Amino acid sequence: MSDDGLLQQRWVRLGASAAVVLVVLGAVGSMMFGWDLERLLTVGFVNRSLQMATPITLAAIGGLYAEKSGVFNIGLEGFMIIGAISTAGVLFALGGTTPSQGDIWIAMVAAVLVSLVLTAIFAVLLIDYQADQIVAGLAVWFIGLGFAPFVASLVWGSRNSPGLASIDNVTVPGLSEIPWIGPVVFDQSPLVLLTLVLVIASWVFLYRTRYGYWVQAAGENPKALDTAGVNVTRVRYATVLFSGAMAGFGGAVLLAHAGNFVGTGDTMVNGRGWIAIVAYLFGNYNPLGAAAAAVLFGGLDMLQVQFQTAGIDVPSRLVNLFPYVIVIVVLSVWGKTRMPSAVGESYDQEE
Amino acid sequence: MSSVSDTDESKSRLERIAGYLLDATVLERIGIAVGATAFALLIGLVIVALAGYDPFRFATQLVVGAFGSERAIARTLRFSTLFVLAGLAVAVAFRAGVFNIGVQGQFVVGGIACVMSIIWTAPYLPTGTVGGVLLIGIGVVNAIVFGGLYGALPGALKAYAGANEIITTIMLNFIAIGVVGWLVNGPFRGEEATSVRTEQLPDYVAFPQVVFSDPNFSVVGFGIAVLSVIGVAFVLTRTRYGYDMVTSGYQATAARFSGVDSKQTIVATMTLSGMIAGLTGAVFAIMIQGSYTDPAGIGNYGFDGIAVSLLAANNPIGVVPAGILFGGLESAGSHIQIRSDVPVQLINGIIGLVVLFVAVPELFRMIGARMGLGGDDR
Amino acid sequence: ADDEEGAEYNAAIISSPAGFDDNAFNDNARDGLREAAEEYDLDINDVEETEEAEYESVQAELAEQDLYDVIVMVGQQHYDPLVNNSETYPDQNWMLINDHVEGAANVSGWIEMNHEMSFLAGVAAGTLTTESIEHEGSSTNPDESVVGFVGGEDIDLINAFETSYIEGVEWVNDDAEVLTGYGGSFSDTSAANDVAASQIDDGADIVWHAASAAGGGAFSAAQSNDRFALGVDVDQSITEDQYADVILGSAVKALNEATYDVVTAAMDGDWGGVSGERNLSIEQGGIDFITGQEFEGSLPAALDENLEDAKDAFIAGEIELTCGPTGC
Amino acid sequence: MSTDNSTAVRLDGITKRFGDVVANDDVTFTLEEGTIHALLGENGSGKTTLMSVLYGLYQPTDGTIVVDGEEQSFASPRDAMAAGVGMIHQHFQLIEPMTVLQNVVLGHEPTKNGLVDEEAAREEITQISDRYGFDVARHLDTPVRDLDVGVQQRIEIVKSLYRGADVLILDEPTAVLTPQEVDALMEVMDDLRADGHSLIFITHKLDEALSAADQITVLRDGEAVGSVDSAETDERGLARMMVGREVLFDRLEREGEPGDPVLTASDLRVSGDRGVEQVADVDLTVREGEIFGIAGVQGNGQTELIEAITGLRSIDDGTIEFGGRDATEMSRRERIESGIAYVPEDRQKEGLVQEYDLVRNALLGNQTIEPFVDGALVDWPFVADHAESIVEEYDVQPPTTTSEASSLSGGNQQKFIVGREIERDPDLMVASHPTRGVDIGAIEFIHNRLIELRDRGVATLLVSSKLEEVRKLADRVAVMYEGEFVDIVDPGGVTEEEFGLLMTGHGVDEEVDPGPDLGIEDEEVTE
Ligand SMILES: Nc1ncnc2c1ncn2[C@@H]1O[C@H](COP(=O)(O)OP(=O)(O)OP(=O)(O)O)[C@@H](O)[C@H]1O
Ligand SMILES: Nc1ncnc2c1ncn2[C@@H]1O[C@H](COP(=O)(O)OP(=O)(O)OP(=O)(O)O)[C@@H](O)[C@H]1O
Ligand SMILES: [Mg+2]
Ligand SMILES: [Mg+2]
Repeated sequence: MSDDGLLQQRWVRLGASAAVVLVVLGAVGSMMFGWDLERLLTVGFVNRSLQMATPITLAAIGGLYAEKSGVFNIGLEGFMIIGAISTAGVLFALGGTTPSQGDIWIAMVAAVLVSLVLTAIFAVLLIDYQADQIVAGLAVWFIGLGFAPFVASLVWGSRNSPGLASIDNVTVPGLSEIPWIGPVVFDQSPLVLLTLVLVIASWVFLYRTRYGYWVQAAGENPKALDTAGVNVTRVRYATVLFSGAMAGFGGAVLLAHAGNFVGTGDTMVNGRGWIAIVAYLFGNYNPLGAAAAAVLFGGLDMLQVQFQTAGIDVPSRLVNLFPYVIVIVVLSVWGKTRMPSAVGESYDQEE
Repeated sequence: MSSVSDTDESKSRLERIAGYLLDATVLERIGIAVGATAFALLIGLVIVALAGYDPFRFATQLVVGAFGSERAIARTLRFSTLFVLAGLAVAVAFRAGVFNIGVQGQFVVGGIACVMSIIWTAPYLPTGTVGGVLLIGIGVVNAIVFGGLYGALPGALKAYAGANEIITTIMLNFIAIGVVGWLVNGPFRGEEATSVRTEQLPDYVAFPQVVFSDPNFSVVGFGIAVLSVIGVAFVLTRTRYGYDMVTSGYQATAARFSGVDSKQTIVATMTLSGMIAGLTGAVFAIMIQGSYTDPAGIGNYGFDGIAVSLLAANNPIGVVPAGILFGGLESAGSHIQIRSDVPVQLINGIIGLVVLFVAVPELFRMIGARMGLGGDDR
Repeated sequence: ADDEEGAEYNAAIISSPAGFDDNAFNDNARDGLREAAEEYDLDINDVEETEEAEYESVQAELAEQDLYDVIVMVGQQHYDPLVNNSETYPDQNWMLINDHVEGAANVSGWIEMNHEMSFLAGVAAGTLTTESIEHEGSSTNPDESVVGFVGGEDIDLINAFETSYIEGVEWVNDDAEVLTGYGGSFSDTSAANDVAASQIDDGADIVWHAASAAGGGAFSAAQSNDRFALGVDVDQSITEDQYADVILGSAVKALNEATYDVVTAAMDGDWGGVSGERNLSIEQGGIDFITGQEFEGSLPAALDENLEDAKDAFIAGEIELTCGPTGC
Repeated sequence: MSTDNSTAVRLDGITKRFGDVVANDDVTFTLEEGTIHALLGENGSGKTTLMSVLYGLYQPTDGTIVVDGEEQSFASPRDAMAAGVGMIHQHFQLIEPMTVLQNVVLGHEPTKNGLVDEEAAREEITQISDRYGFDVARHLDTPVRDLDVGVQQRIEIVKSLYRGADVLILDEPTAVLTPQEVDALMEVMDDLRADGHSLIFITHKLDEALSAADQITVLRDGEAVGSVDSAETDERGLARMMVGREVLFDRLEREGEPGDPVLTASDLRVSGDRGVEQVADVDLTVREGEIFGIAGVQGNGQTELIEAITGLRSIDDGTIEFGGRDATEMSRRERIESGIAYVPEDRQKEGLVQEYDLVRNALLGNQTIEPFVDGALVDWPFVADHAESIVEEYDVQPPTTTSEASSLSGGNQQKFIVGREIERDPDLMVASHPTRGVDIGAIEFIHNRLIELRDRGVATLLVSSKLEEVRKLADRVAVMYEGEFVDIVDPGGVTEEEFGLLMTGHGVDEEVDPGPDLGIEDEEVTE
């Protein structure tokens, strides 16, 4: 399969170049400015980077499936907000301000269901009524930004929820003592591990199963898929629903890690849905690439925090912009992210 | 060819113009926009009712808040001025097939360029009306130049490096807000400022107050917006540059085959869009702020501009009513904020719904057909 | 409040750009009005305006209603617009928090000595990091003196908090190291969480935050890493009670008392008693550090001693801070 | 109506309406088992629509479909395929970035443990490919976009066979093939027929229909005009059935001699989109009053050559001189302004803006030309009048300039483009496949216009894959193969067979065995 071979090459290249950049940065920093690398690159840093990457990865995978099938779901950010508020709401309904760990899981499932229902409406408008995908996606964002704090106001009398509960790490006794690997793998949020599984599963699904072929075909040449006897509309419904569910799940994970809902400003989602879109474009629509890109963003973000903690004087406001600059530079140097050719076009089965 | 008499000719031209105006698609777009707004408001009212508030009161307050008093009208026009300009910036790009999501960033860059250029040159110019006019001119020109440059950047990256403009402009928004935020809190921080902002513009740098006495609104600002709309509409429909841009937007290959340099056109489009965004920033800074604050806390005019442009089907003229509608909603939001218990976030949600429904013309065609409107039974 | 024919008295409060529901600054100011409303026939209109550019017209619109006994404005961002509006509406009583308007008799301008409050938080953190405290699985490391500071946005106001906090820590504890960081947002809880967790990783056993609504992230980082945190503005072991087990105490300012005093003075027709420049300072008892709900009576005596010393030193004018209440 | 066992497909009284358009009007059509049945008709006569109905893409407004003796109602192609009907579309239905294997199995993937069983698929495709000598097996892991049209078409056929089609519909399969490839396709069709398959073969080329098919049905204006045995008719008879009048086929003799050179290109080297050299060291001269034809199989560098000359593609090496001036560095716009007109290959994407009405389309390319624009301002009334005159003079139907380009049929779109380009009053006309997919009436019209142009002394560069077109129009013909001119010949002095040999890289006098080998092999090219 030379196509995903090509894709793999690309994300390997991407990961490698990111690694090179980091290593060079580290070497230059430690030699010229006397950075204490041990203080910068801690286990906690790795864990936080992974946790930061998790919601982004989830939304990115959903988004890339939708786009692969020809529907640009630009509303990921909105669905993440919806996922977060739903989780918070259900969690509060189940256990007030002291919900149990079980409640968190139930709340996340509920959030995915809520996202699914709303995505279903979105999908009908997009697919059956041929809504403009960019516009409708932006609308989802506006709706999330408006209604999530509104709901919070109704439930808690405030745009922010009180503290609810955050999810506990899964700790494997003994194994978690292994240096480095132990705390990263065996004392880790179950959601990070689950995301890893989902990333691999979605890669296999996309490139090794018939349904994956259909998804790709729907985005490249829907008519060909149609004439092959596969219902394009159904494929697109499936991927759009999946994208909403995954973005909602991403929001749920964000909340489960944070432990409370914040609806002020751009809400607690704070642009992660947009980064998710960038992540999958950056990863060239490959789930593994998207995850790698998300980890790269997460890592850069957290590195900046490490700099602050280690007292390396950087204007954090400017350093925070680093990932955005990197995205622009990489896009310009590598150029061309080839979008599936039928993205944004609605498909008429007949007449 | 048969020769046609003069009167016939002019008559046929008139008919042609009338034909454009009565174009079914134009009427249809208007119908869709009205339908979408009405539908969204209806859903908003239902939600208000479900949340236990009085929907009729809410509806009344929407109207009163938008147009109920001189103050409300001034406020509506103030928001509308910015929405029209930002929407115009977006529309220009979308028309030409370039997705400039970066109007917010260009707006911020234009705004700070305007303020700083005025502050730095003010000491060398006379005070009073003459100085004010000169300084406003300098500020506006700088805003347009810097906004244009900041728009040209992603345009050039798209044209010459193939970088997807949707992504680069989103990134450049974050960067503009971050950098300008850092500037106004650091190097550009006003000496006497107690909060995070630049120095204030001299008080003779202001648009004259005519008709309305709102401190943050001047008819001049709205006039600038309307003139910009007319200018852009003229450029797009009457000049060959506009033809090149719009043609690229409809069908890039055909444009290229007709001799349009697609790369230059992309850059030109993004530059023009950025220039209008920059102008928006200048109007915001001069008419409303009088200084420049941390852009993280400034309204999302650039994003709202996307909604406005879409509601107007990316038509520059249509941006005016769409901008006024959004201005009215926003203004009603302010009013409701002050006069009612309904959480004001609802307004944002309703705007979201309006945008959502605008995206679905088919839905309204269907509703229209079912209700026996629209005429053609497809 | 709705504008139906209402109560005998009316007050309005306009939020800072961070908005209400921050469990801190804005809410603190509003609480004083709510207290007053329980005693008087008073209606409160809370107006959340997060856009600085709108303050001038919102203030004007409220004043124009000629209804409010006082209009409270939270945050120094209201200063510039108020300079105009206090003149345009001379009969309207205004209360400004974080600044005052020179020569305007209709304005009661309150400057909260944030730097003093931050200093007290620093004194508490610097003291407690050397003590051995254990509570519900969390503990300090008395052998090392490392504490953290988590800011929201990296702006002047919060920089002043940071610097004064560090000075407080160093005042009681010369060897202490203060790790500082900013999450970049007043609403992104997980950003604050990451900053705090990074500091705890690096040895901090107590973190204090000045991150408004995002500050909950700092508490949750302390909770999940078995360390402690300090609250800001109000007793956060009450407002963020699910973290009460890690909130040793909070540096507070009696903003609620100030708003209460001003609104009651306005209602009682005693505006003269509150107009002009006012301070919320240690000297006036408006700034303090209070122990968390779950730690009352259980914290080492050294804490109270050092806090008392610090307050006395302030009152005696012995402490000079680098930063002012809103910037350095 | 009864159907006996030897009938593979019977369409009975099929009517298909799109809104007001009646694409098929009570059409009855019978395909006998084990035969090839050609479907002829002008553009828009309803051929594709009729077949789409049979293939389940459209639901007929009225009428019945009987396949293998059973009445069928196909809700989708999947149903049609289940009944053994496969279709190879006019525009290939392939997914470019996916591999050949993925394309063939799409929708019918064999699976093992939930994953696609590539090995099983590979085996079965290889088997089909070997049986009919398709030679696609070695491409199985290549993305389709990297293969040329001929191979892509074979993939389409393999795809249908893989899906178990007994009845194969081929919609204009020969439009993009060389004579040799066409011959090979005919052989494949024969093999398929011998193997018991029944085929429907849509074409515009009368000779192909006559030689390949057992039976021929002609559609006109959506109605079936009649069905005949191919043995009982000839080209003239078919043409009359199609257009309802006599059509001239003869080569038109020229009057007058060519004049001075207008376009001279020397040592031209041009790369394609993928950076591979597509034009290798070409020299050419086109003179006043001359039509210079370029024949060749598509994909041998004609597109790149034309685009280099019209300024749409930068060149790697060489010079272009136009009207005595060095034009090598001229931009596309400058070339338009200096008098190069261009009828591009793809009228829908390149020649017109589909959503523009004809007035706005009339400005396309004229944006900088004087009476159309005055400085920066467009003189719209002038453009509108111009559009009207094009519509009138070039017989564009419907004759209104306010309709969107997309609402015109292909032939009418083409007439409009030809009109617009000719009305530029050019010194050089570059016409690329000017009559592709256009019906006979429109072809005749366009040809006459090009000849008129020549007679006015304009130099014309004509690229076409239709031999009869180049032979009819051109004064000299260059045959292009793998980026080079194999030869430049007088079209009158070369037979069609000889042309075909040149187009596959052989010299005219060379001895070759035109076997069933359809791939383009790396044989020596004679200069
Ligand atoms: N989807 C459609 N909607 C509306 N009209 C259509 C549609 N498809 C075809 N038509 C109309 O039906 C008629 C028949 O078109 P069809 O494509 O079947 O012609 P054709 O014989 O295949 O032409 P060609 O030889 O050019 O391929 C045309 O006039 C066309 O306008
Ligand atoms: N989806 C559609 N909706 C409306 N009309 C259509 C549609 N598809 C095709 N048509 C009509 O079909 C006609 C052209 O059909 P078609 O694409 O078959 O062109 P054509 O004449 O066959 O040209 P070509 O030879 O290039 O295929 C036009 O009149 C167009 O209006
Ligand atoms: Mg056709
Ligand atoms: Mg056809």
